[in-house]
Amino acid sequence: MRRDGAQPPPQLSIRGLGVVYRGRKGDVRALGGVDLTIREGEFVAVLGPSGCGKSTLLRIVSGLIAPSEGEVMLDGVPVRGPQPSVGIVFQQPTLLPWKTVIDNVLVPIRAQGKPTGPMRDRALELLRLAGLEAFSESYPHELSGGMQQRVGIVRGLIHDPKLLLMDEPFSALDAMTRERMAGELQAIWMETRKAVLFITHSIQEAVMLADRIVVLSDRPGRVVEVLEVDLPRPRLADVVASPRFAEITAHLRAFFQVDGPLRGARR
Amino acid sequence: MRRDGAQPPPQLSIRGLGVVYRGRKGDVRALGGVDLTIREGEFVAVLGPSGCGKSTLLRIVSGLIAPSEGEVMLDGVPVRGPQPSVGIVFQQPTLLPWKTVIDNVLVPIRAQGKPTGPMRDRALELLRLAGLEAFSESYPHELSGGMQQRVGIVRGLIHDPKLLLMDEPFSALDAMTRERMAGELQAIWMETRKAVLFITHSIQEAVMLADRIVVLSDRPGRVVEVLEVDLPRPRLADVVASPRFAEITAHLRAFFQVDGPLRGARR
Amino acid sequence: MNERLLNWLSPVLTFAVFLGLWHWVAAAGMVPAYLIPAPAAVGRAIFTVYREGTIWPHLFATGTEMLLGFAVGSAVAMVAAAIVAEFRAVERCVYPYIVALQSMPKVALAPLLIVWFGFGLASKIVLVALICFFPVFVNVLTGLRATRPDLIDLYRAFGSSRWRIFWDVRLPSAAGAVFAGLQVALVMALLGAVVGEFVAAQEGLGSLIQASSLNFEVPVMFACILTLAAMGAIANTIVRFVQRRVVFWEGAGGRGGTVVKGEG
Amino acid sequence: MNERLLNWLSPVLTFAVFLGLWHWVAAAGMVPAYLIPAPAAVGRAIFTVYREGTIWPHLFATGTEMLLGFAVGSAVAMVAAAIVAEFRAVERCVYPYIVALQSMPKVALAPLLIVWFGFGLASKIVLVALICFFPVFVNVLTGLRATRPDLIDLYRAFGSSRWRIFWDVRLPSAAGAVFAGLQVALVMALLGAVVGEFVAAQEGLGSLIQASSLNFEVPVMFACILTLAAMGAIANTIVRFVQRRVVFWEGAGGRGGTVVKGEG
Amino acid sequence: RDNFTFAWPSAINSGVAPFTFARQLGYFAAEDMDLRIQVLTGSGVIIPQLMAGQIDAAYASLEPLVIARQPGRPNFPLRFIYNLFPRSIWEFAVLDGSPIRSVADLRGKTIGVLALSSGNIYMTRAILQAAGVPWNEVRLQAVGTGVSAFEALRTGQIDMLNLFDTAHIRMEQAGTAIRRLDIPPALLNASSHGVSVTQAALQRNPGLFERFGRALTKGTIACNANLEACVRSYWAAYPALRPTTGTDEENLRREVEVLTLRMRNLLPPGSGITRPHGQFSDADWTVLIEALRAGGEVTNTNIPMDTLYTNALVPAFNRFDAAAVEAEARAAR
Ligand SMILES: Nc1ncnc2c1ncn2[C@@H]1O[C@H](COP(=O)(O)OP(=O)(O)OP(=O)(O)O)[C@@H](O)[C@H]1O
Ligand SMILES: Nc1ncnc2c1ncn2[C@@H]1O[C@H](COP(=O)(O)OP(=O)(O)OP(=O)(O)O)[C@@H](O)[C@H]1O
Ligand SMILES: [Mg+2]
Ligand SMILES: [Mg+2]
Repeated sequence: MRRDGAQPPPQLSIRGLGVVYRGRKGDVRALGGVDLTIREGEFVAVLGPSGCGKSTLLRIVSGLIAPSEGEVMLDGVPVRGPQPSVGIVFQQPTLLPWKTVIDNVLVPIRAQGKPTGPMRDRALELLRLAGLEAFSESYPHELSGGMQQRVGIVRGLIHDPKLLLMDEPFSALDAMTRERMAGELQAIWMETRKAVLFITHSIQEAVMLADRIVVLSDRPGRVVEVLEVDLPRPRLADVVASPRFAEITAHLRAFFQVDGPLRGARR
Repeated sequence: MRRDGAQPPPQLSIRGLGVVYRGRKGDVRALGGVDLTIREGEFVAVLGPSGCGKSTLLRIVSGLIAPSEGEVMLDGVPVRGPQPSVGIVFQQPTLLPWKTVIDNVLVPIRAQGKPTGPMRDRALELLRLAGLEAFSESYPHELSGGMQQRVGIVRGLIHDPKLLLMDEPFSALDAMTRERMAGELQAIWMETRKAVLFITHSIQEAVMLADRIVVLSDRPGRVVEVLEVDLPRPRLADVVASPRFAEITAHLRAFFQVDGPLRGARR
Repeated sequence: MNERLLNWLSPVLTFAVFLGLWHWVAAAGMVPAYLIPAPAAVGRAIFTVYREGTIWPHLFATGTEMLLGFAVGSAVAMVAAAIVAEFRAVERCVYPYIVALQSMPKVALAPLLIVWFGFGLASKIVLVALICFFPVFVNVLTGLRATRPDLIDLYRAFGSSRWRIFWDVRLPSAAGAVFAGLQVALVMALLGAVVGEFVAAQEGLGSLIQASSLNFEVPVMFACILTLAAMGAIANTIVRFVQRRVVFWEGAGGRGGTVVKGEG
Repeated sequence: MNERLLNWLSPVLTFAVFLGLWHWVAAAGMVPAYLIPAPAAVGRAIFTVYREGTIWPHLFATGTEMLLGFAVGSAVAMVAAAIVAEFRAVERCVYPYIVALQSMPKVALAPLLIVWFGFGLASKIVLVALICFFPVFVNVLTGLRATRPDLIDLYRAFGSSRWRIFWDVRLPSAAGAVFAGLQVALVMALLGAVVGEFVAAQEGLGSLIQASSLNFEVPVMFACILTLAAMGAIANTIVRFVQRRVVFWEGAGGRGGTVVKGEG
Repeated sequence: RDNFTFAWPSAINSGVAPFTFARQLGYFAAEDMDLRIQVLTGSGVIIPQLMAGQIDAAYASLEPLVIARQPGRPNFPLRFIYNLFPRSIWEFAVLDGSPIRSVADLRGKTIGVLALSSGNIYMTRAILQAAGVPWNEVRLQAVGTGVSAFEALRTGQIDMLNLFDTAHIRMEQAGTAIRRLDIPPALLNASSHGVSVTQAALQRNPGLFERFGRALTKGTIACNANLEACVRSYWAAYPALRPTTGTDEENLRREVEVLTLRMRNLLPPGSGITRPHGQFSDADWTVLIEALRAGGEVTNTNIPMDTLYTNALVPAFNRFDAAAVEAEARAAR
């Protein structure tokens, strides 16, 4: 938690957000009135059971879909369509396999129809930050899964977005790589200090990374808990051994508890 | 740890196990001299970096491939071919999509060419244990990922094996489901008390489940550490908050540390 | 349901516009009727050949060639693919030749097959079977080979026989690919039957098309062509229907993409 | 390398056995030579038609029909598939008809096309183009539709135009499927050219096969058939080679299975 | 120079030899034209091409034009200008050892025909009826030409093969002895094929067709005078069709044999009728019309002959020095 001086103004503010998907087999209510704010430079993690509408929330903030009710304000302006000032990191690396690493990093520039030339240096700089400078001319299929996901993170930062949206960015990786990646993300974040909306299924990951954790209920997703994580940064591997860490995870785990070790877990 | 009375005799004993894969691009040494014993009813977890030969180890124990050197003894008999007295749970659910849940559970019987009829009751009993009795006539595609993986575990137990081999059985699941599944596995294990060889990438999972944890080195895999986990059972969710748990995980994490938060993690 | 209405209306409208244009071109007299007959003339021809039943023997002949050839070719292909998939030695001996022959236009053999198997049904069945062989063979082989190795390991770990693994695991695994091959083969079968009849036949829609061409009966040609289109569509629908029933688990769970290899 | 030796030896041996059997059957005199000529006679025929160059004009004619028809049909199919994929209204209007026509044997149109487009190159190109259209269309459409939605979202999130998304994302995504369609189409093109020549032509391998059949020149028929097989194999190899170069990322990383739809 | 495209109704065979020989000897060049032979099968294909002017003339059988003159049929303004075969080329062939001695013995037998849609079937029917064999007491089997037809006869799938002259002789050459049944002269000596052109083209430029017909007549006479050179000209024009098996002499001998037989039907003299090259008689057509009427294919038999054919150009076809042509041909290689 950054409590140094005055609170920065909210970067993202979501009020009463509800979404109904209209489908052939009837309508699905994915989000049921979500309120959420993210301040400048704040790292907010969203925890919630599967299918509660986390990805939906992220798609609304990025302007890919429109909400059924409620409002999303980015920097005081309502979101009504694509938001180039937002960076996105997806669950899968989502790299174009026919582009080199650096061209993939430059995709947001290209997608906005701007010339990519002037941004190459910045792209190389970010790749260096992520330890990928040697691979800038490689193709995605020549990279390991963790490296690909790092490229995805670098790409999310290339156009210097005010807000970075991350949808379970590490869920496709194995447990060990995952832990390392969380460490690396923290390092990058501490260097760049973007506001981050980070979606995850992993309590440990959320506690490790976030300033604030928002817990959503089962579908339709509602905010059932907001928790400030007051562990000091940088949080290194040994933070998990701290009592405060254990306390916070235990508190969060209670939200996802089921009535017995065997029954409930239907997924 | 079960320290009650005399140690049972070793169920599985591996001595000096080495494997070399002969490939077109030269030979790959996957395991370089592994020693390991598993006692009756003991739960042993194997932790190791990606590609160090964990799956190879498991394939040798199940008799699917032959070692290049060393010996594997199961119940005092050298392993030389398929081992019907062993149960296997794979990383993916590995269910036959054209068979119902109960027929999938009965696959080990069928594969041995035995009549499945007499085993149906046992299969239903095990499915009940796993909370799946209502789904015995469903097809795999009608089940969620976690339920499918549970069917895989039940199948591993159907022929009452002396030893259960599990190769990262939960790695395809999301973090929350994963935690729940670990709890369920523990419950099933406590009920059946099979010897288990459990491979995982997750330190937390290993500590949560195992009596003993074996840490393998980078390829070619060698045993670099054997750690007895002396946490009491049943280990419920709050065990992760205990200092002993933190201590053990911290000790194990040290084996996988890299020289900085950003660099090293090339995967 | 605005959407649903559009989905129905659009193709109907397209068809109406198409018919209108066709009628206009034919009626305007810019093109002689023996080149492009009026839609009404085609309609009358279709009505006539079906009401008077003159087309039925031809439809029946083409259908017989197609189905028998398809059955023979597909059956042989499935057995061959299974043998090649299971026995490495056989694969070594024949696979290179099968690959080489795959891209050869089998219809080129039609005159030769007529020489060998005569003018009648046999030559057409052989031609159709040859044409059907390759797509089925390639798809079945691909399907058998694409069997998830973990499923095979599961059986192997219990000392299962190769035979049991084949029936329990490989064959059901390949089922989707088998049907994909059968789909392609069925359409190719119709093509083969028509070409065979072009080259030599006394019955069948292909020979009726040629006879109509000989007698400048363009409306009858149209009737035959539309009949062939309907036969192809019906055959295709049936295979797809059976496929959905047999390989019920594919598509349902979205699991396991099916490999489809095309064919010449 | 025992393995490698076997891989070479087995097919060679198979071929030798096959040749031996063939020779024996032909030499035993059980079958008249005009039914099954001796391998030596076929060899001589092949040698003669190539040495004296008498086959070249035919090979050239068939090749021209095949390649031009393939080019026209594939180009039209790609554009059509792109339009159908991008414009829902167009899809609504034409898609049902394309599906219905897909399983129709296009070769049935050959006599009609000869009536309409004359006996020359034009009718064969139209026939070949028609035959090539469908596999390319279906595969390109499938490919364009199979574009990973997350890649499209990535572009959409930055307000990218539909046009840019098409060029930057959809088209490269579909490239594998496009080539799969082209592979099928090329083989079908050769088939179409041969059938077109069967129906009416004086040049081309198809017509030479028919003339040889009329003139009892079975060895020349063999020469033509083998030439067609070689043409098909070479065309196929070239497409595969280009495919590996263009769609270099597929196969390399094992990412993105390619959908291949067959065709009649 | 005029380009003249002539439609050939089947795959190329040695039947084109008189044309290629005429071309080789410069007879078409002498008439200031280049001849192109275009394979086109079926009147449904040929007629539109003729009408569109894609081809100038076609080698065609006579039946379709009679049928086209029926009510309700498109009345194509075509006309035959040259009688190609004063004698029918169609034959009734049985195996040498067959018990069938005459057409009358065909009752209850199976007849192999080119195709069920072949126009020749009506003449076959007329021949059978003339011999007292009811049409419904024979079975028809389409056998095509070439090896498949011979195998059908050789293996007894059919009892009689009803193909044309050159097709049958190839069977004999392949080693199967056959016998040809006698056909009543009235029916035998009816034309089966001619050269058809559009009336419009004929009116516009009769000279063009006169020149074509003359070159063709010269070619026929020349071919007859030197069959070997005639065969060689065919091979030169269609090198891919030159046999690849056997010696040259042997192949030459075979082709000469084929052509000899063909010449018998091509040439008016020696066949019992004498008339100028290319000339039709009304009898050629009345026999055909009657056969078609009996077959139910024709209801209106009252067709003005001048809408079917014209002999107007025949004098021009024969206006040359035949002896000189023969001499020239004999000197050719
Ligand atoms: N396009 C759509 N049409 C209809 N329903 C949809 C659509 N997208 C998502 N849904 C439904 O809305 C709900 C929320 O979906 P969403 O993807 O936002 O969940 P999530 O929280 O991201 O889940 P997960 O943790 O599994 O990623 C789900 O029940 C889903 O089935
Ligand atoms: N059939 C094979 N042929 C050649 N090399 C192989 C084969 N199977 C595995 N290997 C190699 O052997 C090494 C060990 O493989 P193994 O699958 O046992 O690793 P692992 O520890 O299970 O890895 P992971 O954690 O990624 O599952 C790897 O480097 C792998 O590339
Ligand atoms: Mg999601
Ligand atoms: Mg493994």
